[in-house]
Amino acid sequence: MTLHIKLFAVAMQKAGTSNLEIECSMPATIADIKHAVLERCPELDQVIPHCRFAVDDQFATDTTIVTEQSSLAIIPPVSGGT
Amino acid sequence: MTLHIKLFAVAMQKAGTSNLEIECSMPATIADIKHAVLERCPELDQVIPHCRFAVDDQFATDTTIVTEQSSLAIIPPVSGGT
Amino acid sequence: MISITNETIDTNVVLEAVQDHRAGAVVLFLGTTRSITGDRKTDSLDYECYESMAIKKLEELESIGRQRWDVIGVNIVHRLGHLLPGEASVAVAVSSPHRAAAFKCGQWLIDTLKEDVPIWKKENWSDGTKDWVHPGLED
Amino acid sequence: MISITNETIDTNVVLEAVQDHRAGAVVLFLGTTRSITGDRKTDSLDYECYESMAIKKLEELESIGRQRWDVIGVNIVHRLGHLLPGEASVAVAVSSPHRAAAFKCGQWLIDTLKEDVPIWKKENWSDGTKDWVHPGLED
Repeated sequence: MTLHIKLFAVAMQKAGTSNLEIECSMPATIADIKHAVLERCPELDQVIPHCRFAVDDQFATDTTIVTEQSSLAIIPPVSGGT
Repeated sequence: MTLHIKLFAVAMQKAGTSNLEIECSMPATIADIKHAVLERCPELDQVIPHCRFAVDDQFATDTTIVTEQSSLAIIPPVSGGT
Repeated sequence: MISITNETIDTNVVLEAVQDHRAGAVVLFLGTTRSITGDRKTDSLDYECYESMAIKKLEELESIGRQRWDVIGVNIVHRLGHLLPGEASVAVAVSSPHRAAAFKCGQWLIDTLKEDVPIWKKENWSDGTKDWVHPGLED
Repeated sequence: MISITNETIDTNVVLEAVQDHRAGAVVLFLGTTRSITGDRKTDSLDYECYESMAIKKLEELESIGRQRWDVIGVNIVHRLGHLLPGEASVAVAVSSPHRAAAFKCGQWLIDTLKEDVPIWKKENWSDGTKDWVHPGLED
């Protein structure tokens, strides 16, 4: 099915969109999603290893399970606070 | 000779003056001064053990030597900063 | 309390929100951007955030800070949008009965904000180039 | 810079004095007096100091703080005279390139000020009695 992933900062810049659509069979883990993102968007290959993923506004790990209802985002290293 | 000692806060309150005059033979140490203060002003006996003495605006110890030119003060525990 | 704003941060307002008759100590942290980084000059900055998550994370920080330290008021304000160097991008104010708690909590809040709150800064350099800032991610 | 004043402490003025284009962090500490201590209520406070020594000690604190930490601006303001509870009696502001130094220096300055700077506070209790405050010296 189609999943929507929010992108920010350099990830958005490199992908050219703030809302990446990927195809992925459900249920999936974040590791699966990462794989699908890189297939869909190889220009993120230098960025993704430094990013965390967020599921429903919480940081996720590679084994976090994603459902159709999950809100997904890629979180590059943050730089707020200065 | 006559020495003048500045008093503050509870020390001033108990002694009833902000400028205590004591007689003390020179040269003297702070220990000698303390002794002379307590003779002159026994109402400070509960206070003096908790106080530091200052000579020329620096904290002194019992063995600090006082001269005729020294500026002397009794420094009760301080309470600035809140 | 926490907030994300596009307006200039008014430190008086930030401080007033944490003042309390039980508080003997207030610690305020202000984060500003230097105009010089190495030998490059910054003309301006743009901040953006993942808003729903940033708000949740900031609320989580306040909640954990309150559990860990004896604090009374907590106020975290992060500014977004276009800033000039020297303008504050973040203010963290903490009040407490005793100062050690206010210092510790304030420092933990800004340290953790800088690790975990999804806000990003873009440097608009004076040479016309622009760079998103991502600690640990070299372009 | 350091100062002793009879006027209300204006935190904006205190902060402006330490702001600098090289500074990424500003830490401000404000000390205020609680209106309630145990079950007693404070109506007002009077602060006095041994001025020549207080100024020397504050200058010494700034000087040692600057030696120990990489700080840019240091501003210590202590108020004297008659204060109401909740009004700030002291403000310590420190700016630095990196926040850890500003936090550490700021905390050391207020900790040491409270040990070594000859300033004393008198509590004017709501029951009409007055007490000089001398930590460790019970009346």
